[in-house]
Order: sequence, then C-alpha cells, then structure tokens
Amino acid sequence: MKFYGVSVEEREEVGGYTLLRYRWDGPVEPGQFVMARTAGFLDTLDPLLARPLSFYDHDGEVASLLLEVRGRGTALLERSTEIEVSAPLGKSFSINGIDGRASLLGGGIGVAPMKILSRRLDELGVDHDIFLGFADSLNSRISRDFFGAGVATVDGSEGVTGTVLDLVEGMEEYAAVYACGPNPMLAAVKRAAGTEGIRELSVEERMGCGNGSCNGCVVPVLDRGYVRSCIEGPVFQAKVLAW
Amino acid sequence: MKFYGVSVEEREEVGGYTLLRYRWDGPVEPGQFVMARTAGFLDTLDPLLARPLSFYDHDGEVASLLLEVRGRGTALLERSTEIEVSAPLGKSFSINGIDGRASLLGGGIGVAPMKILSRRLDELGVDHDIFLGFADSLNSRISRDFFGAGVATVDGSEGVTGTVLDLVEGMEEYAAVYACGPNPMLAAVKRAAGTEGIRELSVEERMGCGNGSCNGCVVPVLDRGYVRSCIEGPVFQAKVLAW
Amino acid sequence: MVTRTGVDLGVELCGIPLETPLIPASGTLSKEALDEARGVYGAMLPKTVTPEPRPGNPPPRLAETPAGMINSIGLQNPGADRFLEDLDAYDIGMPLMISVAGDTVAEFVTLCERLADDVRVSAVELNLSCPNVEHGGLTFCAGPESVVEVVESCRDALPGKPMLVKLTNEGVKANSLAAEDAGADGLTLINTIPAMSIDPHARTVLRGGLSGPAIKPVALRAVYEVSGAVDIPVVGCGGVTRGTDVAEFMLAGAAAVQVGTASFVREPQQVLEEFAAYLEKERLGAAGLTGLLQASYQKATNSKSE
Amino acid sequence: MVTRTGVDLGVELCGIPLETPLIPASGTLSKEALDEARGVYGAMLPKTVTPEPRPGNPPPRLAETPAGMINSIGLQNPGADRFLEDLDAYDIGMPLMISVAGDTVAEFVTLCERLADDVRVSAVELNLSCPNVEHGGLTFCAGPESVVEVVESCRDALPGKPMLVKLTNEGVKANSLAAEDAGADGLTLINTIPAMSIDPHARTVLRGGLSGPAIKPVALRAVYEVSGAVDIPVVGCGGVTRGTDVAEFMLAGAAAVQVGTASFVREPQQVLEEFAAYLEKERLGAAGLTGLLQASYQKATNSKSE
Ligand SMILES: Cc1cc2nc3c(=O)[nH]c(=O)nc-3n(C[C@H](O)[C@H](O)[C@H](O)COP(=O)(O)OP(=O)(O)OC[C@H]3O[C@@H](n4cnc5c(N)ncnc54)[C@H](O)[C@@H]3O)c2cc1C
Ligand SMILES: Cc1cc2nc3c(=O)[nH]c(=O)nc-3n(C[C@H](O)[C@H](O)[C@H](O)COP(=O)(O)OP(=O)(O)OC[C@H]3O[C@@H](n4cnc5c(N)ncnc54)[C@H](O)[C@@H]3O)c2cc1C
Ligand SMILES: Cc1cc2nc3c(=O)[nH]c(=O)nc-3n(C[C@H](O)[C@H](O)[C@H](O)COP(=O)(O)O)c2cc1C
Ligand SMILES: Cc1cc2nc3c(=O)[nH]c(=O)nc-3n(C[C@H](O)[C@H](O)[C@H](O)COP(=O)(O)O)c2cc1C
Ligand code: FES
Ligand code: FES
Repeated sequence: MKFYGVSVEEREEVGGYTLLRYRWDGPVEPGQFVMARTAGFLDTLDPLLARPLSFYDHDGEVASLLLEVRGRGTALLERSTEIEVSAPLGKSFSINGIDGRASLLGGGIGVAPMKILSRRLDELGVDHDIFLGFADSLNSRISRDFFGAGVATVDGSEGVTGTVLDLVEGMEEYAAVYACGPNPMLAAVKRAAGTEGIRELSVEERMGCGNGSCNGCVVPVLDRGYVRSCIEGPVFQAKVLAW
Repeated sequence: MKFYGVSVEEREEVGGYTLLRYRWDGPVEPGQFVMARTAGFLDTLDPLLARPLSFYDHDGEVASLLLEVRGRGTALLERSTEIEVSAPLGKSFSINGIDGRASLLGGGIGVAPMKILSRRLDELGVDHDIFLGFADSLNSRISRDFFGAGVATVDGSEGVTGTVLDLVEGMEEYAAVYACGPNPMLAAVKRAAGTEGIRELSVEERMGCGNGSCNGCVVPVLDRGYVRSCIEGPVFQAKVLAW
Repeated sequence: MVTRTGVDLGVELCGIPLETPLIPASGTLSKEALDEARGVYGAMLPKTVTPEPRPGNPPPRLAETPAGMINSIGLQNPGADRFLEDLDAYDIGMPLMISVAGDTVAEFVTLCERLADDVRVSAVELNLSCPNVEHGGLTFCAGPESVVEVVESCRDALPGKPMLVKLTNEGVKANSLAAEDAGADGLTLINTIPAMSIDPHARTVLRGGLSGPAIKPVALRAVYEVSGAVDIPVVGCGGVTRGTDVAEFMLAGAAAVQVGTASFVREPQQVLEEFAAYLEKERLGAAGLTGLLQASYQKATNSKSE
Repeated sequence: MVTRTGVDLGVELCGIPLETPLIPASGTLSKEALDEARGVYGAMLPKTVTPEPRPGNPPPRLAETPAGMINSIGLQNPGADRFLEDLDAYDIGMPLMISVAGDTVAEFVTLCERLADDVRVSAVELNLSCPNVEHGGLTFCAGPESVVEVVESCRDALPGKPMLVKLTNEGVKANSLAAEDAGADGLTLINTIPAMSIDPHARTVLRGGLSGPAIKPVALRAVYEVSGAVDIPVVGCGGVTRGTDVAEFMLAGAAAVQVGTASFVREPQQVLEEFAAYLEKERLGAAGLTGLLQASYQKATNSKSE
C-alpha cells in the first residue's frame, strides 16, 4: 500500500472529536476512507498498521478527517503535525438518480462521512434531512457543522433523549437512506428503512491493509459468505448484508 | 528504570553533531551518562530501548547532550522536542587530588564527556590540554567549543592529519590522562599513557537497561571476567581493562 | 533485473530465474493490488488455494500486536475450480508460484495433480501450517513423520515441477530435514507463529498467527539454522519490512525473500529500492549475498538462549 | 496488598501469599535496582544461579529488534557459593524465589539440595532453557522425556518446597504436561524465544533469546493453552509492559505475572499502578482475574493459524 506524506494544516477540537485538515487535490467520493498514520514509519514500527478513517469533507483541495481517539493509533494521529495517508479507498455512497428526499443518519463517530455526503447532495440539488446521535453533549458539538440537523443524545444532555433512530419518522418513505455508525444501529436502520429505494450502510470492521490484500475486514453478505469491506465496502446496500 | 520527561529547550547543529539542552538541576559528574529516548513510550514500543548518552555539559541547571545520529534511536532523539531521560548514571572521572597537568583526549563523538570534564577541572584549578580527533572538518566543528584544543582529522581537512594520538606528545608525563572514543583508540591511549597517575578511559558498549539489571553492557577486566560498564563504568581505570 | 546503477538483482530459485529475490508472501497480495507487484517481485504467489471453496472465519479476524499483527483468516479462498479459472489474472509477466493446502494428504495430492501439467505454474508451495483432519487437527508440520507423508505424496504428484515446502517455526529444523528427504526442492521459512491477543476490557480473545516485524528475529534464526543444514534453497519470510531486512535474510542463507505484512503498510517497491541501494553500497549482486555469513559464523557464535 | 482505592492486589502462588501478582523475571533485576522492587513485586526472583561461577559470553551481548531485544548473556553468575553468601541482599521483605540451572541433571539436583532447607527460600524455579551437556547440548526442555528426567530428580531433592518449572515456547504444551506429571508445583511460561539479529553492514550476527513486547502474543497463547490443560498454577512471562498486559496474562489463566525487559524501560511501579486502575474500573480483585476467560473461550474460538 502506498502512503503519501501530508502536513496537518489545521487541527480543531470539536467537542470530543478532532478535525484534521490536509491538502489533497485528487478526487474524493462521499463514503470513501483513507488508511492513515503518524509520520515516521520505519523509524518506529509500532503501532504497525495504519487506521481507516472516513473523509469528513473535501472541497477539491483540502480534505478533512474527523477523529475520535480510541487507542494508540488515533491518539498518535491526533497529536501529529505530519501524517501519512493512502489515496481514497473503497466504494462510495450512490448519489445519482435519486428521485425524492434523502435521509442521512450518523451515530457517534459515524457522523464523519455525512458531511461530505451532505455537501455532494447539495451540489446535486438533492433535498435531505440529517439525523445525528451521540453519547452526550460533548460529542454532539460537531452537529453545529450540520445546519438544521436533528440531534439526539443518549444521556439527554442535548436534543432528544435517545439514539438517532428516535429522531427519524417514516424512514421507509425516503427515496434514499444513508447511515453510518455502530453495527447495532446499522442493523436497526436496515430494519426500519424497508427495501425500496437507495438503502446504504457504511460499516466499520478492523482493517489490516485497506487494499483487499489481507482478507481481514470482512462482513457477512447474503449467499456469498464474507466479503472485504475495504473493497466491496465500506458502503454496502443494506439488503446484501447478512445481519 | 525510571525516566523523567523533559523538554528540549535548545537544539543546535554543530557540524555533524547536534547539541540538545534540557533543564536538570540535580548533580551531574563528568563522565556520567543518561539513558535517553524520545517521549511517547507506551504509545509506541519500537524502538524499545533507551540509548546511553554522555553529559556534554551541565551548569547546575541546564544539561547538554551531544548527539551523533547513527541509527533509529539517535535519529528520533535528534528531532524530538520532548524527550525522556534517566537520572545521571555510572561512575565518573576521578578529578580530585591531581598533582600536575591533565590531558583530555576525545575521538569522534567521544568528545562528549570532555566538555563537562574540562569545566570541572577548570573549577578545581587543574591545568589541562585537550586533544580532539575527528573524521573530517564537519565533525571537527564542535572543537570551537574547546578553547585551545589540538585538533586532528583523518582526512586532513582540519588541523593535523591523523588521529587524536598523533596530537599528543609525552602522554606518559601527564599526571592525569582521560580518554573517550572508539575502543581501538582507547587501547592505543592505554599503551601510550603508561601506568603512572590517573589513567581513565570511558568505554562504549551496547546497553539494555543502564542500571545493572541486564548484564548486557559488559567489558572484560583483568582477573574478574566481565563487568557491567553501566555500573562499574563507563569510566574505567585503564589498567583494569583486559584489552 | 539490473538497476540503472548497475546492481544485479537477479537470483535463481530451484532453477527458476527471478528478476529480483522478492516474492509476495502467500495470502498478503490481492488481485486488486497487483499493480504494486509489477517490476518489483521476481515471482507471483497468490493466497493459498484449497480443493473446495472456504468461507474463512467470522470477523474479527485481525488484531494488532507490538510491531506485529495476528490474523485468523481461516484460509478463505474460492476453491481450486474458480481459482484456476481466474488464474490468468495473476499472469503479470513473471514466474507464477501456487500455494496449496488441504484437509488431508489426498487433498494436497489432488491439487498437485491439477497443477502438475499447468504450464502457467512455475512452482508449487505446500502450505503445511494447516490442520490435518485425519490427525486430530494437528498441523501437517506438527512433526517430521507427517511432513514426510504429505511431501512424499505431493512429490509423486508433481513430477518435474519445483516444489517448495512452507513451514512454521516450531520444530523447523527437524521438519526441514524431513521435507528435504521427502523430495522438496526448496523450503519457505517461516509461516506465522501461533499467538493470541486478548482485549482485557471486552474480555475477548483472538487466536491466530503472528506476523510482521516482531517475528523477524525468529524467522532469521530459522533460515540461518536450516540453510546451514540442508542442501536445497531456503526462501526467507517473516517481518521483512525494509531493504536491509532482505539483505539480512539472504546473508542468513535465503535464496529469495518473501514480503508479507509489510506490504500492508509500505510499497514493496520501496523495499526493493532500499535493497538495491544496500547492494550498491556493498558492491554486491543479490545472488552473491546468499549465505555469505553462514560459513564463518555457524560455529563461531554461541547459540545459547537464556 | 489493598490499594488506597480498595483494590485487592493479593494472589496466591503454590500456597505462597503474594502481596501483588508481579514478580521480576529472572535475570532482569539486579541488586543495584532493588529499590524499584519494594512495594511493587509480590516476590523476589534473582538471576539464575548455577553451581559454579559462569563468566558469561563475550560482548556484544545485546541487540535491539522490532519492539523487542535479543540477549546472549550466557548465564553470567557468581556461582552458588557466592550467591548464597550474598543472598540476604535480596531479602526485601517479600517471598524469595530462586532460579537454578546446571549443565547436567546432577547439577540441578545439587542446587536443589542446597536450597531445600534454606528457610529464606520460598520457592525454586528450574530454568530448563539451558543446554544439557549430557544430551549433545539440547536444552533440558527439548522434549518431554528430558523435562521429566530433570523435574523428577529435582522434586526428590526439594521435598516440601514449591518448585516451578520455567519453559520456553517450543513444545510448551507437551513439556508442561510432562513437568506437571513429574511433580512440578507450577510453571513459568515463557522464557525467551531463540532468535537472531544480523548487522548487514558489519556482517555480524548475534544469536540469543528474544524478549520484550514482540513476544507477548506468543507468551499469552502459551499461557492460555497450557493453563487450560494443567491443574497447577501458571506464571505468565513475556513482554509484559503495562497494566493491561498483566490483566491479559491473568485472564489467559496466569496466577502471577513476571516483568522482565519492560523493567529496563519503565518503572515496574507504573505497571502495578496501571494494573490496579484496570482492576478498579472492572471492579475485580487481582485473584479473581485468573482464568476468567478460559472456560468460555477454550472451545468457542478457532485456533487455526494460516
Ligand atoms: C471504513 C472505516 C471508516 C472509519 N472512519 C472513522 C472516522 O472517520 N473517524 C474515526 O475516528 N474513526 C473511524 N473509524 C474507526 C477507526 O478506524 C478506529 O477507531 C481506529 O482504527 C482505532 O484505532 P486505535 O489505534 O485508536 O485503537 P486500537 O488501539 O486499535 O483499539 C482501541 C479499541 O478499538 C477497537 N477497535 C480497533 N479497530 C476497530 C475498528 N475498526 N472498529 C471497531 N473497533 C475497533 C479495539 O478492539 C480496541 O478495543 C473508521 C473505521 C472504518 C473501518
Ligand atoms: C556510556 C555511553 C555514552 C555514550 N555517549 C554518547 C554521546 O554522548 N553521544 C552520542 O551520540 N553517542 C553516545 N554513545 C553512543 C550511543 O549510545 C549510540 O550511538 C546509540 O546507542 C546508537 O543508537 P541508534 O539507535 O542511533 O543506533 P542503532 O540503530 O541502535 O545502531 C546503529 C549502529 O550502531 C551500532 N551500535 C548500537 N549501539 C551501539 C553502542 N552502544 N556502541 C557502538 N555501536 C553501537 C549498531 O550495531 C548499529 O550498527 C554513548 C554510548 C555509551 C555506552
Ligand atoms: C493476513 C494474512 C494472511 C495470510 N495467508 C496465508 C496463506 O493463505 N497461506 C500461507 O501460506 N501463508 C499465509 N500467511 C502467512 C504469510 O504468508 C507469511 O508466512 C507470514 O505472514 C510471515 O511473513 P510476514 O511477517 O512478512 O507477514 C498470511 C499472513 C497474513 C498476515
Ligand atoms: C537480559 C536478560 C537476561 C535474562 N536472564 C535470565 C536468566 O538468567 N534466567 C532465566 O530463567 N531467564 C532469563 N531471562 C529471560 C526472562 O526471565 C524472561 O523469561 C524473558 O525475558 C521474557 O520476558 P520479558 O519479555 O518480560 O523480558 C533473561 C532475559 C533477559 C532480557
Ligand atoms: S483491510 Fe485488508 S482486505 Fe480489507
Ligand atoms: S546496560 Fe544493563 S547491565 Fe549495563
């Protein structure tokens, strides 16, 4: 896998998350991700693997990543000024030919791909509603970046008390439903959204390589066993996932 | 082994070497060393071991290290602003009760402990000559920090062409001879300096722990097999070394 | 391959000329990433194939460990029929090696027979680190007897085609000697090391094979000890991450070197460039490195571990 | 030991109550560093002693490897006479374990006899990872037969004193079962892994034992597999670097945990504090951790390596 050294030109703490921006002028599709790590690989071989991160935004010149620190890899990324990223990877959300209104659902750090998706839908003139769920008001602060989004928090400290699913009514009626978040949330969205129209889920599995080589990032799909989420995903049609 | 986080308050390139300064107000004896590494251990476990570095100088408040980049450990140290150091370790040069003139010999990065040694001898009023040998004029630049020092370079690009041994005449007559550098140089000094008076050599062996625990850093001594250079050294009386 | 600076990277493995000594470790380079292989590797080696399709293990299949990783893929592969149908995808203008495995000796033999006359296939690598269902699930390389059994049978099934035997570290010397005796043309050392990762918060475990830089010192030792004891070529594998790692394996006695986990985190092209730079500095050709140390150090250094 | 926050760190090992489950791995804590041990370790364990003094190997004895290190110290020690004369230096108010080794079974036995009635010694650890000169230099843990031979003989020489057997990873399960059968009261798993480092520029090699974080996944696996198969306590060892590592080994089945290489690069006090913080968060006492996973996962998860 090829990595490109880039400088973090801006770093912004937004509640419990951190936004990182770097220059990237190649094409980026909503739902795609990069493998990322702090610079200096070879001088230190631990942690060994890069981490998958969705594009939060991309304006043609500057890419943003939204980071939730979970362990060593994200902790190192969060404080680095020089990082290394792969080219954009994976399948993106289907955004063409939408006949009606779209619904975007983000749970926790699953909010990440919704920003760039919302931007592209705007460009295409697709009306859409955004629903975001967080653990608490700290994490929910990123929702200010989503004009008019509905917000829920599990602890009730901001918006509706509950999960993102408590925000959406009539999910079946949307022409397109896009969701990203923890697996249980995605499974619930799959159930609630019905099978008509575009129903797409961005899944999160541990990744080794990001380019299809390790077979590590699989998810179960109907009739076909396990497929690699870095190649056939991370965005899947809800109906093919065997959840 | 206990490590203390310190900030590199000043970094200065001097020819092929780099000077790092950090605050340290505990006592430091000439010839002592620290185990040092870049900050962030635990987030990265590679490289695993800290590296032994002599004190180049210490004025009671600020300690300096002189660094020659050889591999990963020194490369990381050279570019770090936060580093971790042990307390001062090892036996120091004997500087009390010198009856006459002293001679200080540094070969390559073996120049490091000579600065703090020269400072202490000055404080004690011991007259001394300093002789420094380097590969080339780039590395020899640090000699400007040693007023009146004799300088040799192997490639002849600065000072006398040859090694530090080509600079010193009548080494046997000095009341004290102190040397630090590659083993072959130390062995030559041992031969040239005779056995009268203080004859001390600071040796360099690979170290694992720095506090006597691993038995990794041994040197052969007469009649006693191998002894740990981090505990019984790094400064040894020339006559006890079985070289 | 001779670099612009005149460094000869070519080596020979079991009579097959390789443009460079690098080979992708089986299971670590997908079709989608083949572009990284062109002009870099001396031979192609896809993921192990079994007679029947295997779905592989449920996720999670990976865990990171200090300077390494654990995988538990479960030999997911499409099975021999589909694999051989699509084989041409792996033809990128270099010798093609095929890694095979099975549940039984008979399955190994079936696969070897199918490959024996396939002109696209330059060599076969037997992956013996998988469980032998006829022997209570012990792997085929659990001991010299079971190595001999499978290697001899495959030898008969693969007349004339170079056959390498890939082993794990446990018992590597005895198993290597057994494989040589049973007719192996070469050895690939080593496969992943059985290991385990525990998440102490979630209280979950992942058992699988350890790979990456962490195992390099163990793999080097295996290559060194074995290449000094056998007369067939050894292919080094385990933690190769940079050019000097390739040199170290060849100095230890390897005729060629596989790159696995590192290709997830670097371009193999960089490894080759670093290796070429090393050779240029040392004024050596790749083929000249193999075993340069072996003679002088085999006896000189101690081998005690504490 | 109960922390200020009410976490009970105490465990029991072979009937010996330990204030904490941490023990220094033999050969990694010198007298000069004993201050780091007080209030941290549950037992003291000095470097392996042999009947006669050993000078050890010539330098270089160390090489760093990815997230690990190789050592080839050669069991440098002052011999039993001087060691036992100075033994009181290791009395820092906690149970004292002594690690012993020899060139022959008879040497092991001699040492055990000397320690059998020494009231200062709470337990003996047999270091079987050293060469048996009567068996062509293979180590005492080269296979179950040689394990049984030395363990049975030492058992007779050490009536009533807890005796642990320390093994390396190769063949660990069979050797552990053999040691248990032969009368071991406990097992220490694992010693360093035979490995090698090559300097490709100087063309020098160092063969020795690999330790440090790199081997943790291998050690965890050994502890997990063995503790599920034996009825005696297992002491985990290999790469323990932080508090959660201690937890992982105990979850895998260890009754106590040794800290070796990590003590060169951290204070063991920090490891204990992190471990206590983990226990506090999980609302558990140290003793409650041992084998918490064992039952549920032994069968549930796959153990294939690729
Ligand atoms: C396609 C994709 C897109 C993603 N986008 C983003 C994003 O935009 N922003 C963001 O902050 N995170 C994102 N993630 C998640 C992110 O990759 C993980 O949080 C990160 O890899 C954890 O690494 P770490 O070193 O911090 O934690 P580790 O030390 O590796 O692990 C910390 C904990 O997280 C668990 N863990 C590790 N990897 C994963 C994983 N992939 N999924 C779930 N749990 C895991 C471990 O078991 C452990 O308990 C994405 C993941 C995928 C697969
Ligand atoms: C008591 C003592 C004081 C020292 N003082 C200084 C000092 O003031 N300034 C300074 O720059 N250096 C000093 N050194 C040397 C310094 O410790 C080594 O250069 C450093 O450890 C190399 O680490 P690295 O990661 O850069 O190289 P590595 O990647 O570890 O190794 C690079 C090369 O250096 C060799 N090497 C590694 N360690 C040593 C060693 N200890 N001796 C010789 N060769 C080695 C390796 O075999 C390899 O070929 C001192 C060493 C000792 C023992
Ligand atoms: C994700 C993954 C999948 C693997 N699959 C196979 C396989 O199918 N067949 C095989 O022989 N080895 C397989 N291996 C082992 C590698 O080929 C190699 O022997 C091992 O990883 C050590 O080399 P490395 O450290 O360079 O990765 C796999 C390794 C990894 C990491
Ligand atoms: C420098 C060094 C010296 C060692 N000496 C001994 C020894 O004398 N006896 C012994 O049983 N193990 C010895 N070991 C092995 C350790 O006790 C331990 O089993 C091994 O290092 C794995 O643990 P670690 O990764 O925590 O270091 C030594 C290890 C090191 C690194
Ligand atoms: S991350 Fe390796 S195949 Fe998807
Ligand atoms: S460096 Fe460990 S004993 Fe000296």
